This record gives sequence, C-alpha cells and structure tokens, in this order.
Amino acid sequence: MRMRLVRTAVGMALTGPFEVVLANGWNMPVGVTDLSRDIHTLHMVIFWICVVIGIVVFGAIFYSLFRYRRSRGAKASHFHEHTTVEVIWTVIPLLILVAMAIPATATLRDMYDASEADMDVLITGQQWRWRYEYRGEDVAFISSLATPREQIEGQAAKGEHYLREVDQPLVLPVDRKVRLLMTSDDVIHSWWVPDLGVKQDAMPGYINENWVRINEPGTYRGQCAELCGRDHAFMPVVVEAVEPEQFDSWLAERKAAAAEAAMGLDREWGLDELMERGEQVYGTICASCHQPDGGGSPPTFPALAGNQALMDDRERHIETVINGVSGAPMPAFRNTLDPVEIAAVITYERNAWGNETGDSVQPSAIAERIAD
Amino acid sequence: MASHLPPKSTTQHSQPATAGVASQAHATPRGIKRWLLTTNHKEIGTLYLVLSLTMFFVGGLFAMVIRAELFQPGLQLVEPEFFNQMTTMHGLIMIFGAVMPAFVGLANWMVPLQVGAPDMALPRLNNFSFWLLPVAFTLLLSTFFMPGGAPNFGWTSYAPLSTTYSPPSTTFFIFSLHLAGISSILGAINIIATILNLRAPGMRLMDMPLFVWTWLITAFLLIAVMPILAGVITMMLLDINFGTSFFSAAGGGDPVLFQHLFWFFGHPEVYIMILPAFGIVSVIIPTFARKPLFGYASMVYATASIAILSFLVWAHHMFTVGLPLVAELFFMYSTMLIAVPTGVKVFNWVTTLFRGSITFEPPMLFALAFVVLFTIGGFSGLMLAISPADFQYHDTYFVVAHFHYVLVPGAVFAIMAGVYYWLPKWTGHYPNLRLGQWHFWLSVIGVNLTFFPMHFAGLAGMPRRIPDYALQFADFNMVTSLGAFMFGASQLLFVAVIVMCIRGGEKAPAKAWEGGEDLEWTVPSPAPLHTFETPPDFQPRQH
Amino acid sequence: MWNVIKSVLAAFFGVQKESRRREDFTSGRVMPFIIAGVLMALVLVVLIAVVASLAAR
Amino acid sequence: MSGGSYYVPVSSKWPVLASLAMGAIMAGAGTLLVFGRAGVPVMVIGLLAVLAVMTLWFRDVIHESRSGLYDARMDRSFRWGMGWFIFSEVMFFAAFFGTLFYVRTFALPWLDGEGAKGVAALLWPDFTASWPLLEPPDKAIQGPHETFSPWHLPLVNTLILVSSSITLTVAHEGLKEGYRTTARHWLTGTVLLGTCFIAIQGFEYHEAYTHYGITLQAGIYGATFFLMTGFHGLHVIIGTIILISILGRVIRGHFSRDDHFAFEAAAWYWHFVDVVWIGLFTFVYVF
Repeated sequence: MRMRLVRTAVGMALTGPFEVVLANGWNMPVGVTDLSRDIHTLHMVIFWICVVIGIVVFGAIFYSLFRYRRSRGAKASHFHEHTTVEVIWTVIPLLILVAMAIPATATLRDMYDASEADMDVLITGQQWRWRYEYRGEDVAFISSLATPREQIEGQAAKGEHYLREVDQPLVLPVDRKVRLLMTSDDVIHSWWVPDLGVKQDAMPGYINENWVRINEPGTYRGQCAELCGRDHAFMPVVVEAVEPEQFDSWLAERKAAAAEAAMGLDREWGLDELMERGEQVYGTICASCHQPDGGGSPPTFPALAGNQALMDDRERHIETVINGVSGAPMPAFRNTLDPVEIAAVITYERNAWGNETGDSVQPSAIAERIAD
Repeated sequence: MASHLPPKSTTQHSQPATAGVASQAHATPRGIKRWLLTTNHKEIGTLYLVLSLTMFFVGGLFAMVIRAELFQPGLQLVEPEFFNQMTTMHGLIMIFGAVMPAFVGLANWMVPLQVGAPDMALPRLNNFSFWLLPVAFTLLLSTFFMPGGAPNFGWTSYAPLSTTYSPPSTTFFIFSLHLAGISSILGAINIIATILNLRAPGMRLMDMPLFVWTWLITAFLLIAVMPILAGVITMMLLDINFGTSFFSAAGGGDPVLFQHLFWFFGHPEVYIMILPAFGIVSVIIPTFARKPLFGYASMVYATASIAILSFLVWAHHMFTVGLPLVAELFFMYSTMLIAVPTGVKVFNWVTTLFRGSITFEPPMLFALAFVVLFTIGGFSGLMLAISPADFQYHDTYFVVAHFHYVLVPGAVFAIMAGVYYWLPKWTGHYPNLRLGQWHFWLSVIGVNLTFFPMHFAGLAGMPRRIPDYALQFADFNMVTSLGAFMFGASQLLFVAVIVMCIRGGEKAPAKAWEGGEDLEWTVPSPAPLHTFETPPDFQPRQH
Repeated sequence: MWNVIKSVLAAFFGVQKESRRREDFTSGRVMPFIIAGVLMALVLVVLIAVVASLAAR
Repeated sequence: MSGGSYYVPVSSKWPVLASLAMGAIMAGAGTLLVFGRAGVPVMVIGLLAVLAVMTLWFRDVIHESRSGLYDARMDRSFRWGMGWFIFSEVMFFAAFFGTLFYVRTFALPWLDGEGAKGVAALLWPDFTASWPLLEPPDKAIQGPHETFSPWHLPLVNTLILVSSSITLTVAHEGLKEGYRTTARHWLTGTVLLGTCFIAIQGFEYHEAYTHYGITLQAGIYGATFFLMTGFHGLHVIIGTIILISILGRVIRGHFSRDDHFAFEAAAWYWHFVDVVWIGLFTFVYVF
C-alpha cells in the first residue's frame, strides 16, 4: 500500500508542470482505477527519463554539429576509443532500466491478481459487437454501436460521442472488484477502456482474465483495439459505473426482465409479431454481414434474399443459426440469442425481401432443439 | 561430420590461381536480355534498387489512400474492407518489397566492392534471388483482382481472421510470401558466403567496414527466421485449405500459437530492417566527420548482441494476448535489455561527431536525421517495453508512431543516405546537391508532421487500423495526413535527383568523398562492370 | 578459455577494448567463440527466466 | 594471379526461367486450391519446368566444374552455401517442433483447466487433455480412434534411415579411398533404403486414414502428425532424388578422391534428414 502511495505521489509530481499541455486529450488519461493511475505514473516516469536522455544526446549532437563544422575551420582529431567512457554509458542505462523494472513488475503483479473478486463478467467479442454476461445472475445482453449510419456517411452532423456510443452499456458498480473474463466467438478482439487501464485480447476458444475496481461513478468509453475485420472501427465499449446500491437494483430489474422474456416460450407466436421482433434482431445482429437488404457480401457472407437453398431447407436454416457453420465465419447463436430472438430472426429471414415462404418458427421449438 | 563442416573463417586468405579464367569470352547480352540473364553483382544490385523504388511508390500510394480516408472523421473515399486491404498491403509491400530489397540491392552493389571481391560468391543464384521477387509481387498484387479482394487482416495476419475469416486470395498471399522468403534466404546465403569467403587477402573480419559487418549479421538473422515465417504461413495454408486446427481451440490448437511463431520471425525481422541501416550510417558519419568511427569494436559487438537478444524478445508484441505472468516479466526484462546495446550505438555515433571536421552533404544530412529520429523511435520503444504501460499503448497509434519512426526516418532515411553516398560510385556523377538538400528538408519536415502527432493520437486512445475515428482524434489526423502528402510528394524529388544523376552532372573522381576510406573508393567512378578481378592489396587501417 | 568467456561477455555487454579485440581476432579460432556465445545466450535466458519467476511468485 | 581466379559466369538464362517456373507452381497451386482444377496444368507445367531448369542449371555447373574452372575458393563458396541452406532447413523444422511443444505443454493443459490460463476450461467443460489427443475440445471434430505404436513401423523406419546414413558414409569413405565400385554399391543401397522408407511411410499414411482415423481434420494430433512427418517425408523424397542423381554421376565416373563436393553436399543433406527423423521418432511417435 505504501508502495502505491509513493507511486501515486511520484506520478502527480511528474504530471504537474505539464498538466495543461499533456492533459486534455494529448496524453494517456490518468483514469479512474488504482491500476490506471499506476500505469499512468509508469508512463510519465519513463517519458521523463527519455526526455532527459534525449536532451543530453541531442544536445551533444547539435553542439558537435555546430562547434565542429568544417566551415568554422574545425580540424578533425583522430581519437576513436575510450573504454572507460563506453563502460560508463553502458552501465548507466542498465541501472536506469533496473530502476524502471522494479515498479513495472509491481504494477504488473497487481494487474494479474484477479483473485477474490466480488463478481464476474464474461465479455464475448463477436464481429462486431460485445456480449456481456453477469455470471451467475442470468443476465446477459449484446452491446452494439448506436451511432446512426447517416453520421458515418456524412449525411448528418456527427454527435459528441460519435462512434463511441452503444445501445446498452456495460453497467458496473464502483468500489467492487469485478473480474473480467474475455473470450470471443469468432476472431480476436480486444476490449479496451483507457480510463479503466484495461486492454485485454478476447481470444476465440480461450479465456483471458483481467479485473477492475472503479473509483468514481461515470461513463467511460473505449473501443475494440485488435483488427477484427470490416467493422473493427465500429465496435465501441461503453462502461457505466454506478454506486453499488444503484447497480444492485439495476441488476434485479434486468433479472426480472430476463425471466419475463423466458415466459414467451410457453405461448404460440403470430407471424406478424415474430416478423416485428425478427426485423429488430436482424438489424442489430445479422445486418452487419448479410447487409440490411439481405444481399450479403459474397463470397464470404452469402446473400439471404432470394437464396433458394435457404428457402427450401428450413431445417438447415434453423441448424445454421443455432450452431453456426464450422470453418466459416457464421457463428453459433445458441448462447448469444434467446430462443424467442432466434425464432423471430429465422422467421424474418424466411419472409423478408421477397423470400415469401410464409413459414413461422416457434420459440418453443427452438428452445427444445437447443435443449437437445 | 566434423571434417565436413565449412572451413573456418580465418584460413581463407588468398589462394593462388591454379586453373581457369575469370570471365569467359562470350558476348554480353544486350537490351532487356542483359538484365534478365545477368550474373553481375552491380547489375543485380541495380535491379534490386529499381524494384525497391517502384515498390516504395506502390506502397506509398496505398499509404496515401489510407491518409486520405483518415483526413477527417467519417467514411468518405473507400469502404472499410478496402481500407483494411490498404493497410495490409501497405505493410507487406513496404517491408518485403521496399525496405528489404533496398538493403539487398545495396549489399549486392557494395559488399563485393567493400571487401574487394570480384563478384558475389554465387552469381547465378544471385540472379535467381532477384527474379523471384517480381514474380512474388506480381502474385501478391494480383490478389486485388480476386473475388473478396486482397488480404485484409493486417500484415501480421493474426489467425483466425487470416484463416477461417479470410478472403479466398489468402492462399495466393501465402504462396507469394513463400517466394519472397526463398528469395531472401538465398540472397542471405550468397551475402554470407561472399563476406566469409571472398574478402581481399589481408582483410580480417575486424577490418571490414561496418556496413559489411551489419549485413553479415543480418544475413544470419534472415537465414534463421525466414524459414520460421515459411513454416507458420504453411500452417495457415493448411488451416484454410485442409481443415487442420493449428490455430483453432476447437481442435486443440491456439490462435496465440500463430502469434508466437509469427513474432519469433517478426522481431528478428525488425532488426533485419534496421541493422544494415546502422551499418550505412556508421560508414557515412565517419566519412563526413573526417574522423574514424568511435568504438568500432563496440559497434560490432553491440550489433551481435542486438542480434542475439532479438531472438529472446518476440512476445513483447503480445503483451495483451493473455500471456502468463512469468512470460510477461521475462519478455519485459529481455526487451529492456536490448535498449543497452542500442544506446551504445547512438552514443558512439555522437562521439564520432565530437571533435570532427563536419560537412553537410545530402548523405550526411540523411545520416544525421537518422541518428536523431531513430533515437526518438528508440525512446518510444523503451516506453513500449514497460509491459504495464504497454497495456495502454498496444495496438494504438502510439505503436504506429513508434515503428514508423524506426522504419521511415530510420531504415528508409538510411537507405536514402546510402543512395546519395554511393550514387557517384554507381553513375560517375555527383547527385545535384541543391536538389538533394531540398529533398532532405522536405522529407524531414514531412516525416515529422506525419508521425509525431500519431504519438498523441495513440495516447489519447486511437486504435490502429481503423478507417473512421471518434471526433477527439480529428486534429491529429488532419496534421498527419497533410504531413504524409508532403512526404509522399517530396519523394518525387528523390526520383528526379536519381534520374538527373544517371544522365549527367558533375564528374566524380574515384574517391568521391574526401573522407571515404573504404575499398570502394579505390576503383574508378563509375565503377566498371568488373572490379577486383585481381584481388586488391588490402592495408588494414588503424582502428 | 577464460579469455574467450571474457570476450563473449564483452560482446553481450556491447563494449570491447580495441587491444583485447585484436587478441581475439588473431587467435584465428572461431568455434570456441561461437560455442561460448551460444552457451552464454542460454545462460542469459535461464538468468532472465529465474528473475522473472522469482518476481512472479 | 593474372586475371584473377574466382570464376564468374557471364550470364545465364536458368535463374530467370527458374523464377518463372516457381511462380507458375505457386500460381497453379493457388488456383487449384481456391478456384479449382484449372490450376492443375499450370502447376504441372511449373513443376516440370523447375525440374528441367534445375537439370540444365546443374549441367552447366557440373560442366564448369569438370572443365577445371573452379578453384578452392569456389569450393568453399559452395560449402558455405550448402551449410547455411541446411541451417535454414533446420529452422523450418524448428518451427514445427516448437508448435508441437507449445500445444502439448501449454495449449492443451490450459483448455483442460490446468496452469496459468486454465480458466479457459469454462468454455470446454467436458474436455480432458491427453497426448495423443483422441478427443478434441469440440465434439464436432472427430479425433483419431487410436495411434501408431512407435515400436512397429516407425521403429522399422528409424532403423532403415539410420542404416541409410551408415551406408552413405561407407560409400563416401569408399570414394575418398578411390574404391569406386564400393562407393557405387553402397550408394545404391542408400537409395534403396530411402525408397523403402518412403514406401513404408506411404503405407503408414494409408493406414492412418483408413484404420486409425488419423487425418488432417482430426484435431491437433492429426494436424501436427501430418505436418511434421509430411514435410520430413518430402525432404526424404528430395534427398533420394539428389542421391539418385549423384549415383548417376558416380556411375559416369565423375568425382575424384579429393574433389567431390556434390557428393558431400548430398551426404550432409541426407544426414540432416536423418537427424530430423530421430527428433520425429522421439517426439511424434514415442513420447
């Protein structure tokens, strides 16, 4: 703990004089967790070390260039070795590095200690959105870009949080240790929020751990940091940190809503309501690859509109959505969407854009298939 | 086996001729055939340099597309898919097409001249190494015309984006890299054999100019790591086309395995692109300071030390992939160590300037800019080595700024310095010094306008490889784009200087630069097609 | 032998005296240096690994 | 030392033709894999062209060598060249051995919940790590039913390859002592042993696919098995072709007692292939 106090004090001393220049979006944010502050301190320490060395080295270069230019009548001397000097300028950097390695090691150990967390959140990257699951709480949802297409294409004025706004942010409590488990359904993504000091790759088939304990309530924004395909730039992360009590009541609300959604399984759904729900799901989940008009972008993402194979083989269509296509970009939506959403989106795909099969797929049937 | 090993390096001084003549009396082919069929190291060197310059403009064109799209927020010019193809191909073309062939070209021209050899050790193989490259790049560029477009997963090709989720053209990309890899390996073998076997009588290893030394070590790195690249892209090929699961957890593989293998190649590759630059600068600075290089021995040892360490630091490119803590610490420590020999080099260059008699011809200007700007890249490298801080820097424009500082005002400036330095030897004319100075100043200003703001954009939170960005990055990007256009345009001056120099200009004597002490300055300018057919009598300089 | 080790250490360190360097390159034998270099590289790896695992504990 | 001694050929059409032929192989193979059959003729033409060009190129070299154009330095250039080429091959296989090591030591235990990154087991609750890996994490991937016992065919192949290295050494000694017939016979023996090895390996692959369920698609075990033995097998085939051409030259009376670098280069290559096999036998089959 004392180590940490010292580190924070050093950090503040270093940032102080340049507060104006280096703050305000020119420098790494100090952030709102102890770790992000430690990282910031390390960053500033090594930065100033570089500045000092730079002044010495560049000073020596420019002095020599000025003082020993031939136009000023400099005569070349012929020395070319001085072992003592060489040893000195090898040993000094070595000592500086050792001095840097010690606090860096301490910070790294903190970052890796995800034990004794108060709660777990499983973060799953998907092309091109994030899924958040509060483990053990039956609450999970998908968070995708909320910036309208018109802003991106320049047909509307860009909002304040252009490309850094989502439909449903990740809500986290302040002052609680939250373990973040990261994985991916398709390619590698990287979940990054600078203010939290967390950047961690989400690897398909493996899980990475990280953790946060947020000190101040607020909205913190970041985005996917690892190239993950076409819409890599359009995959923001928004975290809303709230007081613990507020978080608890929010979670309880979400749980109730999830339970209600599960009720939908018991009844027969009409074609129109499935279509309505399906259009919504298609827009947020499927349209990024298969395009809003169902035209796809072949060869990687096949067209759905007018796709005869799809219309003829209803079973295969259901199977594809539930379990994905192995060896192809189509992911399994078994765990990502609930049965109502899967049923709705399949119904929608079988009836939209002139695919007039008239089929409706019932949520209960999907739930049974998933249970098998 | 022991008796079959290659001979020891020190026993290979002059061998009196017992049989044979150096050149046959065949008529040399003319026109295009002369270039296709040549075995002459100077002609092949020229071919490499021309290819490199061409690829520099192709890759540069891609960079201009990237910077035009990023000029302001929003999607204006290109679709995100095409943007990703641009970033990928920009990286591949610049690394494998521009920087590496430029160094091989310089080695072809200058290594035999600097060691007093009649040609490269294996002249026909040399021609083969070159002609593989145009074939490879034709194949690579042809992917733009395939369904799904060119590779779009970044030059690092991380699986599974580059396997399961890649466009069909990826298979061609893999094959073209195989060809480029074979070319590099064979080229490196040739350079090693030339340096170890064809030195002038009396020239010991420690008498060689530093350019030769750095290339010897670079060639060793190439031979050691290009096969690793071949191996890992072959595994990609199998994952894509034959259903293996090297990089897929479903079958028991691991996407991180790809990154380990790739960076085991990739990190030494970084040094492959910078060590010859060190060599060029170490040759130019003493020439124009008119003073022997300070700490020659240390320079050689520091190069060797960097080369060895380069095999132990690869995972510092992977600090955020979820390495175990021990691995994270190991790679942080080893990476920090590499700063030490690199620092030694910079200090030695500075001390070489100290108490010299300095003039500022274009080669020297570029070499001096190299020392300063490469050091800035070194500083950001040191910052990136601090693993906890790297969690914030990784995959942002801070990294883009870092590696462009070491590659553009680093490697590329060194190449330009080398070209200005040796143009009198190649053409017999001095380059136009005034135009050269214009080229230099425009390049220096352009390069810093382009890459310096990237540091801030990265620290402020802008990830790399995105076609559109949040509004707070807009100012940095606009400056960067303007700088990039300026840098790009000023390279046309470079071409003008070269063309003018080939066509004429002030005649250069054999020793074109007053302070040039190496063997290449003992042959006439322009260097005749065949040099050192009789090994020169080499007198070691007092280092 | 000791001289070889000293020279290789100097190589890792990156600083070498001119006179010592001359000695190394007049002995004319390369193999001892290569073997010592490889061994030292291994020692270095082990050394960093030990420090890292102690620090990670 | 009038006119110098190091032989520099004036010009040659083989290098540029070889590059084009290599390009044709790659373009053809790529077309075959991505777009279908159309690539086959291009690839075949490329392959034949590479073989033809190499033959003609080597014919030039042999001719120059036998005309006495090469001196001792040229000989050393060839030695350095071959030595470093083999080193590059060593590194190629090193990538694959590294892969095997990584998968067995890190990836599989992690997926099973062991070690620093064992939390991955959340995704694969039913998975148990083992080597050979018979049941990959994803049940949709059919693993091998069983794997080869190292002590049957693989052991036979080991003995074959080790003895082939011995026969080759005997042949070399014979050549050095000037016993050309001895050299010829033992070299023929080496070629036969190499051919046997290839045949047995082919049979083993057949068994792997038909009876053992070891396929390229059978998860990481099948993938590493075929990757490593496959590229080794390819090198044995290339080595055998080299030895056959060397045998041809021995029969024609090429090579003298102290000037036969082509023979030595082929021998280096063959010993290298042998050493790789020992590594494979140890780490792919036994452990």
